[in-house]
Amino acid sequence: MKHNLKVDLNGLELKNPITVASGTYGFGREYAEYMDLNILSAISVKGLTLEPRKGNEGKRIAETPMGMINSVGLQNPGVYEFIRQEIPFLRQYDLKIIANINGNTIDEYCEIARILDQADVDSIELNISCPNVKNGGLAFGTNPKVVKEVVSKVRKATSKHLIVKLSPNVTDIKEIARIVEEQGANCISMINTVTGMAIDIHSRRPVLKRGSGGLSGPAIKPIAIKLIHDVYQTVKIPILGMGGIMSGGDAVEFMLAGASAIAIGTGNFVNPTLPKMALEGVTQYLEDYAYESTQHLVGDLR
Amino acid sequence: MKHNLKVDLNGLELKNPITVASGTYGFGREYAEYMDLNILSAISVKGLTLEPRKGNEGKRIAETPMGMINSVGLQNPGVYEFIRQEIPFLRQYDLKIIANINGNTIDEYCEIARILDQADVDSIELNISCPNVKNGGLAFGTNPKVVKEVVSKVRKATSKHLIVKLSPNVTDIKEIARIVEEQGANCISMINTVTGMAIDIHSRRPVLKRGSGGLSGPAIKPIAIKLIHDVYQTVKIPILGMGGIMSGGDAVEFMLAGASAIAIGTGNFVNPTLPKMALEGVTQYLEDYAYESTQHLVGDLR
Amino acid sequence: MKFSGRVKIIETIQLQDDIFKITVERPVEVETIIPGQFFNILATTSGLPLLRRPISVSQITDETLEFTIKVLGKGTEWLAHKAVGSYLEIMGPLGNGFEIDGNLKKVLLLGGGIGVAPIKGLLEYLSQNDVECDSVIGFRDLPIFSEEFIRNSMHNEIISEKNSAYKQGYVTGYFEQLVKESSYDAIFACGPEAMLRSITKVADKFGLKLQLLMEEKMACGIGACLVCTCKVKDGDFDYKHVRKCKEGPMFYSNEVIFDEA
Amino acid sequence: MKFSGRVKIIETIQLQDDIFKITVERPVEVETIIPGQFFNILATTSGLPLLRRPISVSQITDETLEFTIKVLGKGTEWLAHKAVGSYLEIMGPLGNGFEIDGNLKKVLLLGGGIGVAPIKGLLEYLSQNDVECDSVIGFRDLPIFSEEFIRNSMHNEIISEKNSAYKQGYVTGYFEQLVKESSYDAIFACGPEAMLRSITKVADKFGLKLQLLMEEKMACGIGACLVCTCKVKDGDFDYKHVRKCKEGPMFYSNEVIFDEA
Ligand SMILES: Cc1cc2nc3c(=O)[nH]c(=O)nc-3n(C[C@H](O)[C@H](O)[C@H](O)COP(=O)(O)OP(=O)(O)OC[C@H]3O[C@@H](n4cnc5c(N)ncnc54)[C@H](O)[C@@H]3O)c2cc1C
Ligand SMILES: Cc1cc2nc3c(=O)[nH]c(=O)nc-3n(C[C@H](O)[C@H](O)[C@H](O)COP(=O)(O)OP(=O)(O)OC[C@H]3O[C@@H](n4cnc5c(N)ncnc54)[C@H](O)[C@@H]3O)c2cc1C
Ligand SMILES: Cc1cc2nc3c(=O)[nH]c(=O)nc-3n(C[C@H](O)[C@H](O)[C@H](O)COP(=O)(O)O)c2cc1C
Ligand SMILES: Cc1cc2nc3c(=O)[nH]c(=O)nc-3n(C[C@H](O)[C@H](O)[C@H](O)COP(=O)(O)O)c2cc1C
Ligand code: FES
Ligand code: FES
Repeated sequence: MKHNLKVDLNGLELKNPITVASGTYGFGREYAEYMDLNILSAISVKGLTLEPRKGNEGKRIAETPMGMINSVGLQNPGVYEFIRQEIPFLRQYDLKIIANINGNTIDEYCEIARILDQADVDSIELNISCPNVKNGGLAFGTNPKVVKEVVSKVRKATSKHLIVKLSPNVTDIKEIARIVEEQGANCISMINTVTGMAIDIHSRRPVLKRGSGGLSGPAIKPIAIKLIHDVYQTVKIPILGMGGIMSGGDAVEFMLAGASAIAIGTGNFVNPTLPKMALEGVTQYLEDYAYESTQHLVGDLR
Repeated sequence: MKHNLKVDLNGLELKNPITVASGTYGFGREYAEYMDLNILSAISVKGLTLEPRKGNEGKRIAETPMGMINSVGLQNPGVYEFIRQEIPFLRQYDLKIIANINGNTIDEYCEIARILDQADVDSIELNISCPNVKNGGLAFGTNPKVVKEVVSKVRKATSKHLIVKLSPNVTDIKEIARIVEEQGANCISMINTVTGMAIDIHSRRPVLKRGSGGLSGPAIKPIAIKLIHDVYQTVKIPILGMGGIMSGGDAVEFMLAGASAIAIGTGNFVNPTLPKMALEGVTQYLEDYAYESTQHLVGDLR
Repeated sequence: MKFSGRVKIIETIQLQDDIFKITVERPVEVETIIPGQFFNILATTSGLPLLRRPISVSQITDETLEFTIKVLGKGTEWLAHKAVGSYLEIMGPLGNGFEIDGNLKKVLLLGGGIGVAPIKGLLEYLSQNDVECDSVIGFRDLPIFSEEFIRNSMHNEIISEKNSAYKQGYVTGYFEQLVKESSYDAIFACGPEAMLRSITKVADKFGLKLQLLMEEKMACGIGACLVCTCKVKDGDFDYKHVRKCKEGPMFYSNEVIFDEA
Repeated sequence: MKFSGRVKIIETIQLQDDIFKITVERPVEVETIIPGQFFNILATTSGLPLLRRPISVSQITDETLEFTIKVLGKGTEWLAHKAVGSYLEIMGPLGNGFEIDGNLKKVLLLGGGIGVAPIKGLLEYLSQNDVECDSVIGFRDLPIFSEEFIRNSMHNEIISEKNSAYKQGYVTGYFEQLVKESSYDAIFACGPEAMLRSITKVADKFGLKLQLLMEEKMACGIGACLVCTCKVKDGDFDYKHVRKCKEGPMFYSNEVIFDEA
């Protein structure tokens, strides 16, 4: 049986539900040496800022039980260099380009969006989990008022397909999701990393130079599933799900929870051909459980 | 060298920093067959309600990568039966009794507190992580206004040592902690479980009959460390730390993050003598790093 | 103090593709073990899977304990392949096993799938104590312990769903037939929940009270965490939750309220 | 496509309490490997620890790869005890190894602790190619690979902090002495960060440019995740972050900006 693997993320057509998560796949160059990138339906590239960024100094990673905490600090070549160098590279492959964008201010978000509006990207992913000084160090994405403002303004700045990436570090994610939908986002991606910290008891210092960072990997999978399930119940726009996916079975679990497509992040580090295996796993599941298409799987809980 | 292991949780004197977490140790009877309970400095008993509760029906547990999700639903014999049957049993041992209380309404919280005020318990731990219908299904502990009201009213209902247990499922835990301190709590315990969910892809149902539940175990340790570190920076009252502690080293990590004492929860299931091992581990650490007392360790980051 | 500690693996025998029989040294601290009791076993060196795995004893001797394990996931996989000579962390014996009245003369034992493991332990115990045993054991495909069951039973049926070398059908059917023909002082059963549910229906019809060994995902295994609930009757109109690990895993069939299928 | 797959363990030899030498079959797909390059190796069957462990090759032959591993935590513990005949999941070779100019005549090799492992690989490679090698290797207590170093070096020093059977002191002191006496076409070093920092100070004093093999906790190991940063000079006044796994692990000592101790 030939399954219909296609996914329509409300304007972004994917040939299959498997994508890779921002910050875990660079701009695809490195993994291209280990896997045929044509397998991916999309790549969300490393978080972009207006200007190039050096990222955080010192130790950027701590390993935790079935997870890792990172504080890369948005090291990236800047949006212009991305357009010049990376888009042409990625265009060699049959995949959609999702530009993950990050600003210090709302204006900066809008400016990047305007620049990318003129560039050859298929979608813009608004990462609102960056810490925001005005919001007391909490991320943009945790304050409903700020979310409303940033999404509505970015929406006006571009006519591209717009994904908004939600932070799990909030009391009520449904409220945030509703605002994101109302302000005209096409799709929600979730979850970004969970705030976490590790301390080295021998040096008596936080393992990360920055203190805390973002927890990813299988440890956060149950948190992601719960939040995706909640948001699926709340909004009509599709969800791109992620958070600890390590297998085709995990990908299916996310889709049953309500994700229309999924992204593999930390799992790539463990298994550089995981996207391929996950695609095979999902296809096998469709076969075993007699689903005609991936779309029938989404949110299909009994 | 003889170390001073004593901890003063702002009015609750503990002989050492090792306690066990509510809901993971029943009322001590079962683990008494595996470990000398006199090792524990305190036990926080299974969450109590005014009336006996049967708890949730159906499957109550899902195992996740280095974690577990539970939805026991506060099955307990009620506060009166606790006073009659369990306090006398626990008083055979040299440990402090912390009564973990849970209400459907603020009045119910107060009533349980008033009843326990007259009972032979050493401390009351206010669990404000239970779902609250008026608060749209979110827990009492996630809404600052509700937190203020419940803590201030319970504070008036009892002159016992009062611990307030914080939920990690909030945008800004510092705000909640500040309120708890202002309203006169003696101590903060944290973290309660993180909301999580697992789906069985073969039955296509949530593993838990209730859908979602509380994630505990090593998976949440980095989340606990981060939040404790934040709260330690914010309030002056001491912190009783918990969330995935599996060793003496983990206990030290929590104390360096800012916990004055710690509780072992899920770890008991894996190793029924973990409290003993953790105490030995902490003592060894004091020795190795030439600390005179546990108190010097608390928050002692470089 | 109850036993929680290391035991050495003496022997591991692969009975089928996915079924392994593991014999360990019996710790001296463990005094009595009753068939139907179980141990909660750490199934990892790395820390993953986090929780211990409850496993029934399938044979008890003075020097050894035997566990028979079907590989389902990571925990049982690890147990099955743990090297002979190495050690397992076990705690127990746990729970209430079968109730074995000293006056039993003739009993019936029912087992399905890996559920035959504790039933085999019971059978060996009873036949050593000169109780007359009939038994019915059912499998998806090939049986395990067929020799032990044949040797120790007065009357034995081996049933397979798929394998035509054995009688076809389900345990329930043969059970109904046997209780029509004979009367038993006690009837013991262990197997998948669907089997227990359907034999309970038959038992109810005949006014019989079976001893069922019931499974559930566990955490502490000793009664402290309340995640392993069995819903049982409380008087005529009410129900209550008891712990499968502590009040069980043996429950009388006339007490249990089964989940709807 | 670069290699990512299974390789069979041919032999594991315990060199010291906590140091193991593991020889695996060299996959045919792997063409050139340069001393100083590493493989990112899965160190678990259960899934924990989650991330792969980067390990340098300590010897390269046509048929085999050798890894020399010091047990520090769960990952290296697992690797050290993985059964001979079983398989490891490895990916690589990764990163930029040592730069080995065809015209090298005389070089100096410095190794500290487990850092001597890749240095040994380099030494064997160079001496096969008739480069004259001096070497200084330092240890807390007992040395490893002393025979290999003595055999393949023109001049060799083995230093120990604690063990009086060897010369006492630190690599840095002997290094300073040697560069005063001789001149080298290249100097290679691997060891704890403190050692690399202090030999770099000496090198700076003499205007020398060392090739340092630097460590860092890694995730992807191939340059995609940006967690393994090395701070290096960017022009005269600025710095930039490059990836230890991709632009490194070899860096020239005059480029690196060390973290304050
Ligand atoms: C009191 C008691 C006694 C037991 N005695 C034995 C015994 O003697 N021999 C034996 O082999 N097993 C026995 N079990 C069952 C055994 O504990 C489980 O099979 C084991 O925990 C599975 O662990 P795992 O890590 O291999 O699988 P997991 O990774 O936990 O699960 C793998 C898959 O199997 C499914 N699964 C898990 N547990 C069960 C189950 N109990 N029934 C059906 N499907 C399940 C899961 O949903 C999952 O899909 C007993 C259980 C109890 C409660
Ligand atoms: C490019 C490269 C090449 C390497 N080559 C080798 C090699 O050939 N042989 C070898 O034995 N190791 C080598 N290492 C180091 C090796 O990767 C680590 O020792 C290993 O990852 C530790 O994993 P673990 O799970 O055993 O310890 P973990 O559980 O991760 O750590 C255990 C303890 O050791 C500490 N620790 C972890 N890593 C290091 C480190 N790198 N230095 C000092 N302390 C550390 C941790 O802080 C922790 O306290 C190399 C590292 C890199 C980056
Ligand atoms: C090293 C690393 C860097 C990341 N960088 C970004 C980023 O730049 N922008 C972003 O939106 N998310 C970033 N993320 C978050 C991931 O895209 C993803 O949301 C998260 O890791 C959860 O998925 P996982 O558990 O499968 O990794 C990063 C994650 C990791 C591990
Ligand atoms: C099975 C189970 C039941 C619990 N019941 C309660 C409870 O009744 N009241 C409460 O405040 N916390 C309860 N908790 C939360 C724990 O006390 C603790 O805060 C949490 O599990 C984190 O610690 P751990 O990771 O060490 O288990 C329960 C946890 C578990 C695992
Ligand atoms: S498993 Fe904890 S009470 Fe049964
Ligand atoms: S480990 Fe990922 S970039 Fe180096």
